[in-house]
Amino acid sequence: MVQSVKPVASTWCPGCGDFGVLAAVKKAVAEAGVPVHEEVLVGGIGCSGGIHNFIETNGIHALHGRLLAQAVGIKLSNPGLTVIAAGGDGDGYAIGMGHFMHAFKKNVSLLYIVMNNETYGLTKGQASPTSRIGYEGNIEHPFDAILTALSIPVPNFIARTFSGDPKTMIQVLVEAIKFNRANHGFAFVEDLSPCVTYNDTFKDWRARVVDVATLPGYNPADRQTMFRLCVETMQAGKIPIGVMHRPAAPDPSSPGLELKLLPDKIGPARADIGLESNRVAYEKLLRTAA
Amino acid sequence: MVQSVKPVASTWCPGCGDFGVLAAVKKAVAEAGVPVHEEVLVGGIGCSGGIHNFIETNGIHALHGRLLAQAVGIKLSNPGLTVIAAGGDGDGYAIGMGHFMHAFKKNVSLLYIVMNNETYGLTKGQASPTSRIGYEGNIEHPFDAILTALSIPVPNFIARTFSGDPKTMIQVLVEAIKFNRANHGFAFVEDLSPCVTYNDTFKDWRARVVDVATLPGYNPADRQTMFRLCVETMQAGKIPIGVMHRPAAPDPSSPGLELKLLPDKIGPARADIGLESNRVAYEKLLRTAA
Amino acid sequence: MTTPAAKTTPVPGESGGPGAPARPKELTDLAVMIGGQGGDGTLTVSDLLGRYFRKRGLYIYTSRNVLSRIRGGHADATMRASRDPVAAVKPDVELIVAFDKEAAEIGRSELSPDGAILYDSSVFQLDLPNSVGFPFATLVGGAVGQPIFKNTAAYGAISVMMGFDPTQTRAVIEERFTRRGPEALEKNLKALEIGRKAALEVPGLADRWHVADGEAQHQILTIGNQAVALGFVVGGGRFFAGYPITPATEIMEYLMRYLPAFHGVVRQAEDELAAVNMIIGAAYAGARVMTSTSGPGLSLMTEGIGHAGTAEVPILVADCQRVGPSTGEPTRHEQSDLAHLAHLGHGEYPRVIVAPGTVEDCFEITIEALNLAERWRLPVILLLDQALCQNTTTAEPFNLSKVVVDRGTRLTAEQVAKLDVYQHYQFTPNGVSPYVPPGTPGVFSQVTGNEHNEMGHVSVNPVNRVKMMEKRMGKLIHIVPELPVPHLFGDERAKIGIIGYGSTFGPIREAQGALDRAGVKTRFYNARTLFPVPKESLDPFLSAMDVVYVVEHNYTGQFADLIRSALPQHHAKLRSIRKYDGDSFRSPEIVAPIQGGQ
Amino acid sequence: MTTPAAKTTPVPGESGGPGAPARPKELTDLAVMIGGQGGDGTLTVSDLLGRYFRKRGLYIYTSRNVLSRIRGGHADATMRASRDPVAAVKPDVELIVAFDKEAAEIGRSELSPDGAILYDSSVFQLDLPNSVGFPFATLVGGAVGQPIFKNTAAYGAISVMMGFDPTQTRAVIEERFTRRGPEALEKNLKALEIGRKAALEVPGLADRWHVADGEAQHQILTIGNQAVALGFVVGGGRFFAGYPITPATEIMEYLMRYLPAFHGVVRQAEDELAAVNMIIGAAYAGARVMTSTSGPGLSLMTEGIGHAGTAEVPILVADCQRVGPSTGEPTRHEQSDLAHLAHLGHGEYPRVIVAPGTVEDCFEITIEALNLAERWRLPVILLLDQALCQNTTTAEPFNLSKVVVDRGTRLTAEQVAKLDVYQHYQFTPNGVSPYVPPGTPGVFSQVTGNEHNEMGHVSVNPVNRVKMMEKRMGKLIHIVPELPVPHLFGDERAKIGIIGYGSTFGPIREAQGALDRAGVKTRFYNARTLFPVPKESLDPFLSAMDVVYVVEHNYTGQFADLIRSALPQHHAKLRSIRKYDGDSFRSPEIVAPIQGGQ
Ligand SMILES: Cc1ncc(C[n+]2csc(CCOP(=O)(O)OP(=O)(O)O)c2C)c(N)n1
Ligand SMILES: Cc1ncc(C[n+]2csc(CCOP(=O)(O)OP(=O)(O)O)c2C)c(N)n1
Ligand code: SF4
Ligand code: SF4
Ligand SMILES: [Mg+2]
Ligand SMILES: [Mg+2]
Repeated sequence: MVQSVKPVASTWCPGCGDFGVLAAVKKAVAEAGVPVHEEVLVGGIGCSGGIHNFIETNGIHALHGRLLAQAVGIKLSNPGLTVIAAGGDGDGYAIGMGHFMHAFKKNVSLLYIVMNNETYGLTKGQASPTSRIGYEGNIEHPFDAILTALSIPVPNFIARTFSGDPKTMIQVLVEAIKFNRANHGFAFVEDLSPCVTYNDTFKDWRARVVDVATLPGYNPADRQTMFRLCVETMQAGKIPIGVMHRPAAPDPSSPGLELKLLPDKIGPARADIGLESNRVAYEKLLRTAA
Repeated sequence: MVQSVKPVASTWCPGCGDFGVLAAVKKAVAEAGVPVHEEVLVGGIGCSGGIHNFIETNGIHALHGRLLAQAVGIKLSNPGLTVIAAGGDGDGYAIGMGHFMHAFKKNVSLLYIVMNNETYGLTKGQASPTSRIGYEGNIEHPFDAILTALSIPVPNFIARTFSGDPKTMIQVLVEAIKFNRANHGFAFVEDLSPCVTYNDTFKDWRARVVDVATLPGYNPADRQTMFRLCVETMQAGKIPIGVMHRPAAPDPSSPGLELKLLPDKIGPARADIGLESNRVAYEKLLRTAA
Repeated sequence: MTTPAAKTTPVPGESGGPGAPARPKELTDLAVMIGGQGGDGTLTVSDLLGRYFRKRGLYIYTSRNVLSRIRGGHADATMRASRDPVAAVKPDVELIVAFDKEAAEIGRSELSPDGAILYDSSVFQLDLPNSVGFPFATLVGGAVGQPIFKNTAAYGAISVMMGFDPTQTRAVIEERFTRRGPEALEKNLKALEIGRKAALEVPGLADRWHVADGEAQHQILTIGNQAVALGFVVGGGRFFAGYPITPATEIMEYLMRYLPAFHGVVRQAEDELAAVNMIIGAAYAGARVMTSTSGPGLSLMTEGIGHAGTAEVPILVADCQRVGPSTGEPTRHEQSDLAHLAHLGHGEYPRVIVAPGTVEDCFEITIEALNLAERWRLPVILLLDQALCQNTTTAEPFNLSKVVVDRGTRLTAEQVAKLDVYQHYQFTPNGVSPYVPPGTPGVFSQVTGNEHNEMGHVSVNPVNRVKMMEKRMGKLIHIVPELPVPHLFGDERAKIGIIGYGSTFGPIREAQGALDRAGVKTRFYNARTLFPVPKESLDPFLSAMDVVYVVEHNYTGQFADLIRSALPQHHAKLRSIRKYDGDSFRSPEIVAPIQGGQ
Repeated sequence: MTTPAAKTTPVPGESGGPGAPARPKELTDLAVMIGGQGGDGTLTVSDLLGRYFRKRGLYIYTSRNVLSRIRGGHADATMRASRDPVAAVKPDVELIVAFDKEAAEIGRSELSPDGAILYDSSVFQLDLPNSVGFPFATLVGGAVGQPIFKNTAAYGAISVMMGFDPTQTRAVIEERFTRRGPEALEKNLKALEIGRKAALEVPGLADRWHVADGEAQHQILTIGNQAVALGFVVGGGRFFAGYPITPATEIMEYLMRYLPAFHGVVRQAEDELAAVNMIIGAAYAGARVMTSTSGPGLSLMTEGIGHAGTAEVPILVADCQRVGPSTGEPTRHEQSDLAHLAHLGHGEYPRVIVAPGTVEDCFEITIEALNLAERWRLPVILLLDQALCQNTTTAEPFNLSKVVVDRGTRLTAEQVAKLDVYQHYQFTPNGVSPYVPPGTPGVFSQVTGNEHNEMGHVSVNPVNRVKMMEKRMGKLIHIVPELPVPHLFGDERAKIGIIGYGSTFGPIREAQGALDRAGVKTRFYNARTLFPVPKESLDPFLSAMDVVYVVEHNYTGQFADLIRSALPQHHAKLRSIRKYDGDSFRSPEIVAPIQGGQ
């Protein structure tokens, strides 16, 4: 067996919520039956974004905020890979906001995990888009990614988990990965992952999370109901977690974008680009194109 | 009277929906009582983004997608100005998506008009984020800016208008500008502004627009109701227009960002930065800071 | 239908006398400028003329001058037809076809002494010598309804002035309008006859010029952007992400048509940041990739291209230069991104900049660039310019004879299985580490834009840092033998050198001809690799010359600057010929300073 | 409490014998390196030592070597205390305080021959000569509870080794810990005594070194980033937008504290694209503005800065350079953005790059830069580097004596009312058009990044284009007399020149001293304007020298390249001294090549 890159020891502070995500991703990938060499972890820039270095798999460390663009490129280039992008709330909702919004729209079958700690950990605790008013002088309203995700009318998979609740997290991640592997489209999971050094929200979150599945009327196929349930939960001072949206039955006419583009699933990375194999088609192209 | 820049003739195709916006903006500004020299029009890049050249006022032509960032800088620098940013759907929802989302969050009292024609007009008719499936080969779901705007829990002003209905448009714009001038926060108006050359949707839109104010249960103070009304209207094949959100009563504890930062409304552009006027304060700063 | 009262001022033929029947002037090279209001189809005339002259075996070169707006505003095109290959705007124009007054005003300075202006007198009046007014719009207004047919009528009038073969003149109309349906075709044929008739009725107008048939029967008519797209496909390119921007958009549009048949993917991204990062992801996963853009988009890609440099991901970025900086002049011509590209991005990483000189070269260099990127695992920039990208040119049909697809050290699963150790950033003598695509069983890799060790893990170890910098930067030395070589033209013993790249190729070749005829021998170094500065070939070239003119479309003399910094010992020989008004060189603008010894 | 069994290996004093009581060695310049696991507070030791030495009137310079992570991983700091002003890392270190093994390993190569290593033997064992182990963590574990107090204990031991005054040693603890509450203070005082006692009990450890008191009583202790922030405020800067990034973040953080008192606004933007466009908006509206960033953010600002150049909006961009390219090494030192900045962006527009050499200069040049930007209406880059930005240095207190606020031609409403015509882009002899802020009654302006005419309306007229290019680019000529002048040091008759900018100032000055002592006379040109290349002062400087060394922190020799391209006639004299391993120069690295005549 060829020796290649091994995970390094994590660079996180002891107690960091990101450990929960790391453990859950490892378990979920195994449980979903992903062959490790077919897995690609795309890391953002931030404490969270180091995650790909701590797992035995393929990893690519994107630029700050650009992990989703790279992840989309990977999946559309080789739809046989299982692509998981993971980064911070700053990475995803500040500098990465444009790509974040377009990821729902594109609906490429990959999993995006935002490790939300309501702060910029790696740059030492500035306010992030999810920070509450008052945190480090923040005077802007915090962004709620789940509500916004629900507002985008595309059949994605949308969920929120909490690092303090590994069981639910693993369940959700397994479902998300299977959703992707069935080419049903984009899966978004926001994990509440406290930064124990700059913004320790463990206690607060533990007291406030509510599994949406336990709420009356829970119906993850209906965005508008879920939107209402989430708003009401938040108005009551609670934080909804669990699966917020999954299509009732995945619509075969609207699969993940990779399948619309590449029905035979070969794709750019695995295409035979040898001259001889393509000579006839190339000659025809050159004859007819210009 | 000093002679300075005069509007030039518009560069739009005859019949372009943008003419409607131009006319409505002129009327609304006058009706809202804005002294023209206190008005700044920030244009995006696109056919739509040329609008600032066709009005007698101050104009700045931003980079593609960056008009909101420049508009925010202008307003926070001189909160006495009435700032109107106007650009296309490509400008605002594609390259500008990140700033668009953050504009709601920042809640600076300025008006942003997106002239949505479901295409990239100036670059000759490629699909934009709002294009329907099938338009110029588009296979991505169209983005609905109103639903997403409603998902952001900040007391902004949110509306949609139609270039084919100038009366409502003027009404809405007047209200939006007054909202801004009272420092209540950000106002977003999406105008349906057909591109007669590449995507003539006039007829389609005229047939499908529905004024939300006429719908049972209309309550623009309640986002969640409005979210539901919009989703239902769209499910019925219609397009909601009108005011989608305005705070019930503007919350004095949460005014436009410029007021939180600059309660005396002087601001960076009008501050006296002369050395003598500041000497005492500067000396104290230098003594105590380092 | 009544015969129009054509308003004419004398049009001199070789016989000179007003109104007198003139012998046709025999030309081997002819230019017609057609101008009018953007979007009203006046540029169709240049298309029709081009089609006709192609049928007669002539070489065609058409340049456009359009505003960044969709309708209205002045727009013009200049169609050149020549018995010899051409890739430049003709310095003088035989005929101006003016549908608006601006066309006549803009074109006049380039009108040849025996040239003529044909204008639409239903729109405006011209009091210029050598002008003929026909009320084209009114003429066709009656018989065929819409003023849009004025273009075809004008084509008819021109066909008379140039003694076109009537059958082939009609054939062009049929070719062009048949797919618009029988009604459109019929109306256009009518308009053609109206125009012909009107011109025939003006004494002395027929047969002003004549161009003998040429031999370019098998040439294709294309633009640089299409050649790049085709080169990309046959060079094995399979993933493209871009964002619309003039003058680059056509590359994406062509690829949208071509690539799906080859397991390829083309995506219009939400912006250029996404586009460049999408191709980085796709290349990391193992595809040959490209994006294309122009100045503003290029600036936005700065961070991403540097990331590809450090992470050693092979990407190809086509920069279709236009007038900068900022939004600049989207539809107009310049070469002012080179300095930026040569130093692009914070920090230091290797990159290669190649520049084709002709549309044929667009095809070839794109393929070479794909090989370079993947063999050396670095970003390659394909530097184009508006004139090369968008001006239509006759060209040798593209073929596969020179196509090579070389992916460098890309290991298969079988090869990997035989290794003891696989390290994505392994130190090697030439700096290139073997590549294994993710998904290969039994092996993993880590790829990052942080400084890293051979395994791809983050490292700030100073010794490793130095080695990694040397690994990456060293590629720029080892790659040299594989870089596109310059094309040299002109007298081998000349002491006057000319250096240029991109679309200046055509004007420089033409200037060489003129200089040669004037007894001035020159040697032209057509640079095809711009960065790393090709010292190996430039040094002997500069050594052999007394004086060297660097011809480029920018203010500061960017390529001259790069050469000066790389080969300072030759600085005293370097002269600069620059143009930065948004238009491309006319050969006399190159001839004059060289002849003047400036 | 029991006395620890300290593990010692001989620490040579001047008397040399192991264990023998040594006379203290008198020093005028001393360095202590402290290393341990990041985030466990070991760097507190350098802070405490710095405080003590400042009380004794010494100059301080502290550099840090930290990873881009918050806790764990090795981190170290080197504190230098000197009787003379210092702005460089001392080439050798007298004492290493090692809380982890890496500290000893990393530091050893720089340990002076009579240096010592003090290490925490409760964590690891060292078998190196000249090392003394105390189980600091265990020692404080009993009496005061948490191993965090090991730092104060180590400070106590050091105070013994260096014969500190006990009262002032305690005073430092009081100063530092009082605001943490009485309990924290008491525990730290206890830990101090534990450390002192342990050291006193090891024979021969006390009084190894002694540094005589200095005269730097009135100096402040600061970092470049703070000096920039202060300069910005007193220079009239009122609007700042930025995005967190190492090593620039402190500028934003200081301004968040300072600016609100002055009608100022500081915003953390959603990204760097927003940041640069926000300041463009604010400057357009009439504020003095700045953003600060480092490589990745700078690359993202490329398009925006070019926009400011074309639209003629005065902005100041501070680039705090770190190791590039891409994400690189966020916490480490380099000067590799200059080439990028000098050619930043597609197309061509004027920009100025200034670079302070010292923290005092950070304050001064920031003010000058604000004046330059607004007077000339162009983007100005303030080029900094990690060492200058973040290393703490004693400095002359900042004062207002040299502060000038010059806003150029900014017209008031009264002045405007007297005009006949106002054109935002009016052609003027020096290229600068008078500015009227929007909101001024009776007058409008149009501002754009498209090419435009004097009124600010889009124009593609070729004649206008050329004039506008000349207007903008001409500023680079007219501005020259106002640009920051170089500072020159050393022998005026020297034939060996040294050129450097930014934080190389300190090491170069130190190298000059060493060379001088070795009989090698040098002249140092401390460049403060980097672009446009200051030919006016560089040309005579280069002319006067036989050989000139350009000292910089990058691989390709970027500043040398710029000079070579601007003054190619001097190319043969130019030598390059480069370092790109992420660490700053030590003076011998500059001395050696110069002495070696390389
Ligand atoms: C373009 C760019 N801007 C800024 C930075 C600096 N930076 C590194 S990580 C980070 C934010 C980290 O916050 P988040 O994404 O929430 O991750 P966390 O550390 O909290 O997990 C920033 C701003 C960068 N690397 N690149
Ligand atoms: C960074 C950058 N990328 C691309 C372009 C090219 N471009 C100009 S306008 C435009 C899109 C226009 O679409 P939209 O914003 O919807 O405006 P419309 O013309 O439809 O009004 C694009 C892509 C540009 N100017 N800058
Ligand atoms: S700083 Fe916060 S987010 Fe980063 S590793 Fe530490 S606890 Fe986790
Ligand atoms: S192309 Fe479309 S959007 Fe642009 S001006 Fe014409 S009609 Fe309007
Ligand atoms: Mg975070
Ligand atoms: Mg549009």
